[in-house]
Amino acid sequence: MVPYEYYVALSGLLMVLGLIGVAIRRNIIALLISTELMLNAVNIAFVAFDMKLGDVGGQVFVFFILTIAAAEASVGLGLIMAIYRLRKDVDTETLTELKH
Amino acid sequence: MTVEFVNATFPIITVSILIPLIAAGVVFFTDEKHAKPISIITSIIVFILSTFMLFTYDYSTYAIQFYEKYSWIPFLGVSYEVGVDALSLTMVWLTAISFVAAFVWSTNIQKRIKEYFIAFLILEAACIGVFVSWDMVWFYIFWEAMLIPMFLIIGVWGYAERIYAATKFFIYTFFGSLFLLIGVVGMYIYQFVEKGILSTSYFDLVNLGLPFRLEIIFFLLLALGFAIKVPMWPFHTWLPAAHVQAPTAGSVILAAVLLKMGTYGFVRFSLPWFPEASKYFVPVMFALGVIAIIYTAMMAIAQTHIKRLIAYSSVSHMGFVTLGTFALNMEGMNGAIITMISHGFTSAALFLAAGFIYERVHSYEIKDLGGLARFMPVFATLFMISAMASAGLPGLSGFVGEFLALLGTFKASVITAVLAGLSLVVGAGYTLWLYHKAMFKESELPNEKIEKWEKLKDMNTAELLSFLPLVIMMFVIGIYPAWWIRLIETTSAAILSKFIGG
Amino acid sequence: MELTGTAFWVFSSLAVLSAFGVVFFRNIVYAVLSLISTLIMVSGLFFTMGAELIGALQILIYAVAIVVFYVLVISTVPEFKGKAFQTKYMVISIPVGMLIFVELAIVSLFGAWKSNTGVFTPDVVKEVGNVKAVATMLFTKYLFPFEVASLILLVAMIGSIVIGRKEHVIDEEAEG
Amino acid sequence: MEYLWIIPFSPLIAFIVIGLFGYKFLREPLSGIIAVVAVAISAVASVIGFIQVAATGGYYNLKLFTWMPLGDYQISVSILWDPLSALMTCVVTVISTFIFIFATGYMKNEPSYPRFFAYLSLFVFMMLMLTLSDNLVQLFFGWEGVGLASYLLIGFYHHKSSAADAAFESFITNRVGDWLFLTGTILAFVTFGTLDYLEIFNKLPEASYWVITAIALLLFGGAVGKSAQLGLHIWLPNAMEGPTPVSALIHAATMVAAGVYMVARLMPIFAASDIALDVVLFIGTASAFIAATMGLVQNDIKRVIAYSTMSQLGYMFAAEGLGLFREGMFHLASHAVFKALLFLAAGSVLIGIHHILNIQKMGQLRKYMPITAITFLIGALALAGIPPFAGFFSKDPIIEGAFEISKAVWFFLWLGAGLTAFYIFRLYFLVFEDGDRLDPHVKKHVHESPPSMIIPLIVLASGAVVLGFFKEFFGNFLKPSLDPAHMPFLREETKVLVEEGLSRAHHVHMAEDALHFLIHSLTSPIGILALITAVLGIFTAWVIYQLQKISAKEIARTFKPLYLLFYNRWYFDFVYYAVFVFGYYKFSRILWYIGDKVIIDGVVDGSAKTSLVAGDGLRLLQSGNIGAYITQMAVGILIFLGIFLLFV
Amino acid sequence: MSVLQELVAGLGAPDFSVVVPEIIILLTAFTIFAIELFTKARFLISVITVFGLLLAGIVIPFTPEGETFYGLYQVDTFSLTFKFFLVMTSFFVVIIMRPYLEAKNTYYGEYYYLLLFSLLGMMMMVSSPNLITFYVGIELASISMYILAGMYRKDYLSKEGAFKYLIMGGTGTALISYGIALIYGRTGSFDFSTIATSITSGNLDVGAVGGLAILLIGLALKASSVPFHFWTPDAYQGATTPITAFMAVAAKIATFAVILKIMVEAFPFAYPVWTLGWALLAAASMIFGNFVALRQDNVKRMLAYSSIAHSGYILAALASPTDFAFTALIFYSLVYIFMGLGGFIFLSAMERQYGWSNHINDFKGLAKRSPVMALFMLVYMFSMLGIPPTVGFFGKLGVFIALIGSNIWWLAVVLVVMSIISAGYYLRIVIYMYMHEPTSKARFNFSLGEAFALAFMATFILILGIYPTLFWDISGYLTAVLLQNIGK
Repeated sequence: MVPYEYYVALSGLLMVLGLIGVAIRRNIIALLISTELMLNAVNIAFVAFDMKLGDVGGQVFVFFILTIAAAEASVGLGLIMAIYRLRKDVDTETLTELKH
Repeated sequence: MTVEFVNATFPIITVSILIPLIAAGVVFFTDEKHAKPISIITSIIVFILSTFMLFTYDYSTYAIQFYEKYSWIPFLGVSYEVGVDALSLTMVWLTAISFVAAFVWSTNIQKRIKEYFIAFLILEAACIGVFVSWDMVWFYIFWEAMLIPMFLIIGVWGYAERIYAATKFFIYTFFGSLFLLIGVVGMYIYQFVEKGILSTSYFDLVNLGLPFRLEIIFFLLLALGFAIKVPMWPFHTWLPAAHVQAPTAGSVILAAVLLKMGTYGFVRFSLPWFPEASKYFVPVMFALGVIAIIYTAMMAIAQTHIKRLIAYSSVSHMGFVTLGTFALNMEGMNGAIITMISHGFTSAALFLAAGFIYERVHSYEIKDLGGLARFMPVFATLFMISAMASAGLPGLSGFVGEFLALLGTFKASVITAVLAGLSLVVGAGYTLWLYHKAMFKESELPNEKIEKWEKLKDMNTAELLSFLPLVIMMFVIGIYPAWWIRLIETTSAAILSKFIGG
Repeated sequence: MELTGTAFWVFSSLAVLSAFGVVFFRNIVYAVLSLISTLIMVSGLFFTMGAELIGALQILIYAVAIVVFYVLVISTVPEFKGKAFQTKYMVISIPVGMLIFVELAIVSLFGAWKSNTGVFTPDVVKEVGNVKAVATMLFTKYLFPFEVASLILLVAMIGSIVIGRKEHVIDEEAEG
Repeated sequence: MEYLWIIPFSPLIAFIVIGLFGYKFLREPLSGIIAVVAVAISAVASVIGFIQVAATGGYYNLKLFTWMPLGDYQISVSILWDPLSALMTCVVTVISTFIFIFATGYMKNEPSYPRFFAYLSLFVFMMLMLTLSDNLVQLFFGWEGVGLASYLLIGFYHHKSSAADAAFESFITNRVGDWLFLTGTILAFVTFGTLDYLEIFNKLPEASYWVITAIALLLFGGAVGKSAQLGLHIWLPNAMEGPTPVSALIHAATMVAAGVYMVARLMPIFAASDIALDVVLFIGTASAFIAATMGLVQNDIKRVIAYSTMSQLGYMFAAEGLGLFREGMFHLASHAVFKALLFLAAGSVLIGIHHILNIQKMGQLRKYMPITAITFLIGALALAGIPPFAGFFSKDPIIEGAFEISKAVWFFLWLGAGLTAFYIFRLYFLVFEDGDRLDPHVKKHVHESPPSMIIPLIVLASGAVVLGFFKEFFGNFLKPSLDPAHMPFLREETKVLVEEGLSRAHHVHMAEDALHFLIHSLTSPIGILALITAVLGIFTAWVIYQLQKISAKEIARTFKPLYLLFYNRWYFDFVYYAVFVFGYYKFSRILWYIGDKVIIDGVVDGSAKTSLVAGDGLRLLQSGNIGAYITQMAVGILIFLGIFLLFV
Repeated sequence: MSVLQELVAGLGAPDFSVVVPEIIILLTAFTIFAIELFTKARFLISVITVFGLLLAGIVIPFTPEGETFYGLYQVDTFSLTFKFFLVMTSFFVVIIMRPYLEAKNTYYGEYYYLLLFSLLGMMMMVSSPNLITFYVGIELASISMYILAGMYRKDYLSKEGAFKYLIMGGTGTALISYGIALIYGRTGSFDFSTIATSITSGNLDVGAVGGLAILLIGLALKASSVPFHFWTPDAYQGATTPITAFMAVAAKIATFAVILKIMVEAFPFAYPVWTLGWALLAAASMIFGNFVALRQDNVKRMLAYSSIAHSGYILAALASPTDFAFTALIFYSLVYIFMGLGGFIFLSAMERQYGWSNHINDFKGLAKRSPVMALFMLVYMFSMLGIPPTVGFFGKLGVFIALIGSNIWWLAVVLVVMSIISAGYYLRIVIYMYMHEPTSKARFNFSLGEAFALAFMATFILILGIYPTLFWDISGYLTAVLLQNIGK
């Protein structure tokens, strides 16, 4: 059996990848995808800890994270649609009217 | 330091603070044309109240009189605690009389009358509050609250660069007072940790018995706050800017009352709270005081703007107060207090004079002036008296304080006193130079100016009335200072009790 | 035992690989596909750990429902032109991210994690089954947050409608 | 003797009344009359007091009220009436009375007539506060007060730049002295714990020699300023910008005499320190000589007399430095009379020729104003020290006394006396005799002055003639105040100390009686030499300016460097102006710019600007780009997580 | 089977009496949702919302204390008090919203019920004894707010701000949940009390510290603390102003409350870790917020930066783990409601006026055009600056005393210096209002609700400034409650 710590470390890696994704992508849809990646990473950690503890709280929490990920995705996609309609573009570079 | 309290049978101090506030409210809700009479009457009532206190004050022993105390924020150990000793009382009285002069003078204000008087009324309440509060939180509240109306007064009714001046005034003094706050809070915490007392009362903090290291730290923190307010060299640059831009009545209050708060702070807090640190810093304070006197006298004579000149002269005079305070003997302390009062009258009168000149001639630049003495003899006389009082002519108020302060300083440090005495020369230099350039030398004026100025009106009743109380007080103090000395003597002794015993 | 071990390495390396794909594929469609891949691999990981319910939900909700959403949007928005990455931030964020990963790895590997404090020991789980255990808890003890979660979904739904719907005013303006 | 309070307060009341109502109600004649009456009352009262004190020889100390408590000691406003102050008060009030009367004529039709008399009254009040004081603070009050009054009076024609400048200069210069004086006062208080003269005198033996010396020198510093002695003398000639009665008042009886009076008043302090006496002697002698040289070449009628004042004050100080305090005071009194006479006569001249000051443009005025000319001549003779005029009896004892104490001092004083005779008669000849250089337009209007001006002249001239014969009376009269052996208020220890200090004057033996003195000086070589010198001076002036045998211009050309030195007043004014006026002002300007504007305000405003720049810099972080946001956040996470993990 | 039965057996029916205020809010929201389907009667919607909020506000003081939902929901004085203030905040936002929305011609009913949902989320946050409830609460609130922020019709900036808010907020959510995961792995529980007993000062390991750190970063992000603040100015500026007011006040207050609650109740023994963390974050927030606010010309954005700075001031109290500091934090949070609402409601009321763009130049001569409004704004500005006799002074004073009391001088000095810097921009508004000549003479008109809200805030700032004991006592009591809950 692989130690659960490895799962947690994996979740950390995915988390960081998601963070990097948000930082470097220019397509705002990709940004949203990257946040999904981050939330998923958390799921791994939760399940790993849950299993290690012999509890079900972690799995329940994963359920909420799934819900929230879905909710954020839907709101985010709605915003992306709106932004696209207004600016005909989904580039982060154009998404910089609010600054300084 | 043990203190006795004489409770007030009638909350006269609270009433004195509240009356201007209520009047401000009334002015806010009434018609513009009532603003002036209401304000003047209010200031006169406050003046009467403070005069009543002045004459019923028992100066035979040291006790806080007209004392009131109510619990206010028990959580922090804060109470509403007011009362007066002679120092507070003279300052309150000075405030009251200055405001009478300022209000009477302000009858010629035309711009935003209501706001103007509201600002001044609130300012009056805050100024009185500073001098009567014995609770540090209330003291600080009044200390800071005063910034707001003054900021507006300078900024709204001032001259061309008023915004710069107002902002500088506000931020600079705010800067200082926050350090003051750090110091006070530090002491408060120390008191709580060491003694378990949760109190912001002056009388608790005064008996703290700080270790020397902490005394030094707290002294410096408080001193920074006070020094900026005084202002002591090199924290003085806000003052000329503020004075130059402030409206006349604002300058009057700024010079007569606000500057006193800094020196009041030194006398009231620094000395009794930090006796060891005060002794330790005497050389520094003496040096700063002498620099203030000589250096700013030189600054003053370098000015071309009347009000800036007078502003620098204020800094110079405050140097005497610093010296007197840190001489740590009775003469010096009495001298410091008398100088504070006297400077209140002289500088107020000088600023009124500057304002008067501006009213008539529409210029503050010395080079635009000259020969006014012939066109306005009454004004010239009063101006001369004020200038002479400021220059420390015996028989007028300025000399009494300077003499005592010098005497006290001399006892502490001969060389300091000798250098400070130079102010007799340089002080007279800039004061008379101003008078000389503004009032004399008509022959250097172009003819068209003379023709125009022939028609200048001398003082009108309001101007005369605002001038007169100040000038009268210069004589009263100058000719019979014994009364004032007796009034403040017990207080000075109490303040210095940690230095001279008893 | 060996099987789960092998499965972990397989799933995890694939998950990481496809996560890299999500981040670094220039084409957004490939990125979404990589996301699906990642999600499936993660659900595989869940299965290896024995969390069957979550594993299934992961595939159902995520891999199907959400990704469909994305695909819909991507198909609405025309192909993204221009650079895919902000190179100047890459220079900073990738090393920084890796350092964060080092920190997280330290945390993961050296944390004094607790084990077997819950009542659901492997024996119990074997007895009742993961699905039943999770579901029972979800609908009893954690009913309240569950209801709130539904509320969140409702809100999100309303939100996406309100924000995402076509606005007549704008269309009129665009036409006019 | 309670009535004495009326002496100072009568002029004060006049000042207040005229000041408040002068312009509105009193106007021209009435203001002057009130002032004259007030000062006359003072004069009468002081003469009565003088007679009383002359009869008893005692002293009388009247405390009016406590001005200020100073610990155990109380500074009071008070009157000390002893022979010295009585003499001085009498001189002040009597001379002032005549000057006031003269002024009512002189100031006729002047628009600021009430103001003038108000100031004059104030001046006299301040001077009386000074003379009557029994402590240093009240003395200082009067001291500064006369400074103020002189400032106002010198600047009376303040619309004239030169007058205003002169007033300013006079006040500031005086203030330099006052600074020293005040320091001395404070040192005295710190040393003795009191400021009353009598108590100080009695505590003198307890203080160390050097402290006493310091006190004496500091106080003398004040006298140097007030009495325009060398170093702080520059204001005096310029003070001639005031109306002539003012010049008379300042120079004859009031302000400048205050220094001499003060030194005499505090004689025990000075006598207790021979260094102090030496300094007084040195400054006095130097002033006497240098002022005389300056007076030689001036062309302004009033300035010549002004330099003579400075010179004569030098003689008085020299006398005091020599220990001849009574002689010094007597010279003060006689000088007051003839100097007032000279000034008033000059004023009469000015009225006659419409304020032309340059003596090179006058001449032969004796024809038009004979009384003025004669009285002026009497004054000049008195000044030159020709017997039997008052100057002779008061000045010659000083010169002769100096001979017996210090030959060097004697030499300069003697030389100065010769120069004095020369320049005053140069003045006389140029103004009243000599050729006719008057402007024809002016000449038409020249006339003798009205009686209100002539009568004081005559009275003062008679005074100048007869006063010298009272030499013995004054000498004896002053003994209770200035002769330690006779001073009733001194302790024995102090007496010993003072006697010792005055011992330098012990081998001066001069006849007290005026006639004996006259005979003595006409027989002794020193006396004859002095007299001959004076006569020689007059003769030279006569030769040069009346007979015009020798051209003045020729002499000037021959001794050009010396002439320029004298004419430019030994360059004091130039140096002072360069250093203390121009230098100080420019230095202040520069300091203001560098110190206040650049450095201090630079720091203050600079910190504000730095904040703004920091704000500008930091806001760039908020670039609007999500990638940037997340990158920065990641850095934040890295750092925070790192810090936290280090914590473990 | 037996294990599950045992677990479920004792649960019974939850006690709904303690959640009456929440139920009222929920029902109000649903009612509006339903009404909006049938009618566009905007007045009715506002009235019902106001009525619902009033009812909830009235009910809160009478709500019994207790736990419900099987230990997942905790109602005590602490949470009730914060609920009351949150409801009050929402009330004021709602009464000024109608004229604004009408003037801007944007959506209508959605604003009301989303706001209520958000409020519900916040109420759950402050009631959570447990990381799960906290998590769903904060997400309900956040997601509602993403939508509220992006809902300004026709306005691109609103969308942009909302999207940034969403991405950053989503990252924050991920961080928070990651932190929760680590804490969960470390302690085996989500309950504050269990966590508190599991993590003691003696056994701080990388797991506990790492979990706490990541949770703390996530919370800092929600509380817009530097360097995790980046969404704040953009979202605030983009959103419709009443919503900005809601985000800047209600969300902030709820976040501060929950931060305090988590720190004190869940990590009481790990305080050396989090005091340092909050101290650093607070210092960074104060410095960044104040400096950048100095250079803002858009007043709304300036206030956004000012709110970052205020996060710094408030969080600074957490640098000192004493009951006094907690009291100070609660006090400052509560009084910040008045200043923050005042400032943003003022902007909201002004934005309706013709030609108003929130640029600082629009403030020129305001004191002449509308003296009373200018006076109110003056009070808010000076209160934010912390000048007595406004209550802002006591807010800062409390934090300040707490810092010095714990010998954290460096942070106290930073606070002081930054307060001075902040004078620069607060005064600027006053200067523009009072010391410049107006560019137009046009009069303003204000609705009753706006006038009432502004007057209420200004009055309360002054009343509290003169008699702060009112709130000090409440704060002190709340702290006591909070401390009692430790390990319960």
